[in-house]
Amino acid sequence: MSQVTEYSEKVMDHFSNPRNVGEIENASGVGTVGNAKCGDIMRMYLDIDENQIVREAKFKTFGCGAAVATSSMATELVKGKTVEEALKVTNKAVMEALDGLPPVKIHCSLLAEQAIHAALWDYAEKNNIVIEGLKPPVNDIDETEEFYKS
Amino acid sequence: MSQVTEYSEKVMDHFSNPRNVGEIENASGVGTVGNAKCGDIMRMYLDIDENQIVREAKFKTFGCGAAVATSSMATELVKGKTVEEALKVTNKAVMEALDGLPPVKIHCSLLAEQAIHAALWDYAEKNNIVIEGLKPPVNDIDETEEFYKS
Amino acid sequence: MSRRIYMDNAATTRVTPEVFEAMSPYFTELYGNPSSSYEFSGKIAKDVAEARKAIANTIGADEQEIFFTNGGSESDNWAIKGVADALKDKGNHIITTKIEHHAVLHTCEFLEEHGFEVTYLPVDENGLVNPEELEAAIKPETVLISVMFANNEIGTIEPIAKIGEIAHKHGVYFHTDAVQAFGHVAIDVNEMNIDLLSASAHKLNGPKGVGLLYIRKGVKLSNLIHGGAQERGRRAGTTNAAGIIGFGKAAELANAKLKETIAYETKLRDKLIKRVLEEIPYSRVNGDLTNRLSNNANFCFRFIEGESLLILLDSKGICASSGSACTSGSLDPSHVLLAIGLPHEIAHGSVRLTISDEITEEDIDYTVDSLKEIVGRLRDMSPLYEDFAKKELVG
Amino acid sequence: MSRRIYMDNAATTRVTPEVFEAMSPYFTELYGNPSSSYEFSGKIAKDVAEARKAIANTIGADEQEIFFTNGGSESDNWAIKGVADALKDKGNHIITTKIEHHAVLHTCEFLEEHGFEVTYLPVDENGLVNPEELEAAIKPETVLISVMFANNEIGTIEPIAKIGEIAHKHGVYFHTDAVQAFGHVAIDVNEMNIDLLSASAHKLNGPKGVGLLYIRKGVKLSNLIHGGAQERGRRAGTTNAAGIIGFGKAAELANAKLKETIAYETKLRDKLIKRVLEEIPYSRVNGDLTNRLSNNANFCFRFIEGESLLILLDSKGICASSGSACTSGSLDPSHVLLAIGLPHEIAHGSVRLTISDEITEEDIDYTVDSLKEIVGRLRDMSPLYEDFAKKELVG
Ligand SMILES: Cc1ncc(COP(=O)(O)O)c(C=O)c1O
Ligand SMILES: Cc1ncc(COP(=O)(O)O)c(C=O)c1O
Repeated sequence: MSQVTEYSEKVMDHFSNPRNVGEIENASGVGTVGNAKCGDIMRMYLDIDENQIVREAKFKTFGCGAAVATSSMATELVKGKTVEEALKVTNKAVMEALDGLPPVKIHCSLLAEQAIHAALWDYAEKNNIVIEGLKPPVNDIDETEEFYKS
Repeated sequence: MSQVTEYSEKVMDHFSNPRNVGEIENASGVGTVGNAKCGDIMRMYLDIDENQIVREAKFKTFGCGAAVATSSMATELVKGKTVEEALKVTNKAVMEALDGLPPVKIHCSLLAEQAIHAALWDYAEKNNIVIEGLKPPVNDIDETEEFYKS
Repeated sequence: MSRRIYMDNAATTRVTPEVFEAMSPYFTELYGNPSSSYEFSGKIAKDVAEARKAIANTIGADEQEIFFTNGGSESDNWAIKGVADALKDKGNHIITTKIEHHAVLHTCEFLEEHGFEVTYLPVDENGLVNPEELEAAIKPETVLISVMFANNEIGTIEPIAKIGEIAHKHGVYFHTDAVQAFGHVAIDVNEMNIDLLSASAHKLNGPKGVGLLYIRKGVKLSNLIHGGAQERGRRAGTTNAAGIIGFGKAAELANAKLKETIAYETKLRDKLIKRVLEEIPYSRVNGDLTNRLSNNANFCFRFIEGESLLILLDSKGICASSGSACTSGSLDPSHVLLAIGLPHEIAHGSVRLTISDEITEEDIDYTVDSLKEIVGRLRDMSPLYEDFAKKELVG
Repeated sequence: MSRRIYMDNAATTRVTPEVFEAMSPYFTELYGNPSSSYEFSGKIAKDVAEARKAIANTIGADEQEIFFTNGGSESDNWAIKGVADALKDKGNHIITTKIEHHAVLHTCEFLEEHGFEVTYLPVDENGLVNPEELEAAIKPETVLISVMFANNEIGTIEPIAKIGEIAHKHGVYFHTDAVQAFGHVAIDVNEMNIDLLSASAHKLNGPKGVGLLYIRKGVKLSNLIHGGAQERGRRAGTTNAAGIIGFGKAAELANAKLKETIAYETKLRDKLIKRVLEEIPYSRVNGDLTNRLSNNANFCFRFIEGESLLILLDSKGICASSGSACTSGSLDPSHVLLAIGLPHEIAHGSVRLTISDEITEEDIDYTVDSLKEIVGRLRDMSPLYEDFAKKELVG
């Protein structure tokens, strides 16, 4: 079955015109999740103000169409939310906002959820606060160089 | 593979317009060979004159296209021949005269040879002569009636 | 040849212009591989999915239960070998019938060489399997019952729903070779308790080289063609989109006009049978007259042999067959005719006429008239008829 | 989409209008079964025989050694399972390689579950099998060596003649999956000591759903599809005349212009490879640069992932693939790229561009320009590239 056909229009839109691509300098929190070996890495930057409201969210993603689209949607969903609300942006919420994902791509939405959590964890660490229910992220990013000689 | 395609034009001609179909009343010799169970029966009638020359040959055949064609050709080949010459009309001669037969149909030419022999045997028996090299025919014709109620 | 009357629709059928039109864009334009990820292939994948759904609908199946193959033979091989392999720890016994197509029989014989035991059920004089005998043949080791939906030579339709019921009562998988029935008879895989069903597009005005195996959800069977992940990982090979689209169109069309076709063909078939039996002496019709495919007439003409009959019919533009086309080149008479009790010598004189809704009443009349003439001519040439006539005269 | 540049010819090809024209009468007009005995079918049987002969000629085979199948997957399954079954009393060991198509690999795995032992030879960094290693792997129990003629992902052409020589020296049957090579590379089954060869029509502008297995005279193998007596009793199923005629035409055309096509494609392919390596940093080409299909270019672009690259190429009208199309839907990177030693994370960034003689130099330029833009855009989005760039700045 063709993967493109199985992507919803929303997914295609968020992949082709991803919102919030980029970095935030001196971000309140940055989280990177995933593993190049598995084909997906997401990095999320959050700018959180003194009222614990997410003012700005940006991302960079190495991965398939769904990985890019879920990253894009996740940044959209957390923007303007409080930290506690952002924590509740689950993979299900991301998937629903994208009108669903093909079964083989569901892990991408989980990655998006984890990226939010990882960025929030970084924010909490930096500011020495505890966010109820937030666990430390696992990081095993890994890449190899030797194969590019050009 | 289509059998029709594999039949030479000569075979098709001798099947569609068989020569010498019919019976000879009070024939000098009549021979019937083959077996309905195997799908072929040939009967050959010979009219042999006092100089042992085959003046007339007729046949009746139950069988496939090749069976009819070889019967037809066999009657043509023996006509005008002496008994001794007729005995030498082999299945190979019949096949060659027909420009060959498909491999699965070679047994039909053997049957034609046997039909000539059987008719000659009958002639020899009736006239109390011995034809050098001629063996008695095997006859196992058999047919069933019960299946036709119409 | 000026006129052609094609009466060999059980061997294969004409791709109708409608079907050809539906499939032809998939050769030169929509040629992509539907498994690919670009949009161009997405359209093809969608069209294949629609064809699958349309086909599933015609037999009450779910589209996820339809697996495309290369044709009826592959489907039969897959169903039987697939179950045999998948359930080899459960048992090694298979039940089938003596009148199956060679695609079933030779597959069973292959399995017999590999440690399986196969029961070949007899049939009655009309070609019908006895469900009670079938039930009695089931053993604890039985893993599969394979009974054809309708016979390709004599047109007899088997008591499929009854057989399915028995199979399921005993927890045995039920496969039916529906190659002749699919698109020609109403089929409901659920009502009939069918677990596996084989069909072939070219028997219903679809293209050759595409068929299907219906596999009921949950039924275990091993793959036959291993490789790529096509057909949800169960049948490898680049998707034949053109073939599948053609099959889908053919199935849809056949299904839409099913009742109408059956009524029309039955009328012609019955006329054909009636005229032959009335006007040609020493003829008989083979197969069940009630439980019968609407397109099938199968006759024996005493004292004459089938092939010569066929060639002369051909010279009149009538395409017919004697036994199954696959066995032409073989000199043995049809195993089906022998199984219904015909002796060899009579089985040799059989001819099968399988009509379609493109056949007219005029064609039927022309065919009967031709048959009469040809049978007469061949009998005049037949030593068997000569002997019979002489006996009659004497007696 | 205004423009379409189809660069996925290793997945499947367009049926050219010439081929379509040759095959199309066999759907609605010459639809008969070539096994039937009427004249109408005789013409079809003759045409099929001619196609068989034309195809046999292209590889130096006898027409009686060509057996039509449904495609490459079936041919691979048949060759391997057929020999395994036929020679099971001689031995149970098969030698193949790690970079075969899944139609070979999954068939071998199936046999491993049934008591066979399979050696999967490694390949070097260019995808080449080492003939000495192959020879060393032969045991008294070895019944078959199966090595692909050319790889479908990276285009590497294996040393087939050398392998055939070794196989025959040791009295072992040699099968080659030539699905990518047939019609694209000069093949001589006698010079190369090939006993069994698989090919598929849709890889050389023929239709999908038809392929062949070349079986050298005298080679023993069991049937895979049992049933009717088609293909001289070795492969059952109503003859797909349209498909075979299309295959015949395609093979004839491909063979007639083989040298010309190879020269043309090689020029374009080399330009494509040269421009990419020169103009897109951190890119590499996979596969052997000398022993290589003229239509194949396979790249890895560091820091980016294959699927997103494909979708963006698609949005520019360029059809390409990443790894084998059959495995899309699978998240594992290509087993071929792993076998030539690429780590997972790099294998994920691969793209395969397979051209044809319908591709122009302008298409190549447009493709490279598009790749440059897309790779740049995806790298700007890539956290891996961000890290790398920062390191570079610091370092
Ligand atoms: C090398 C190779 N072998 C086998 C196959 C399978 O061929 P098909 O899809 O025609 O069954 C393919 C293509 O898909 C291939 O590239
Ligand atoms: C009852 C039956 N089963 C199986 C087959 C085989 O189908 P195919 O020739 O499409 O493989 C046929 C027709 O040839 C048939 O009539």
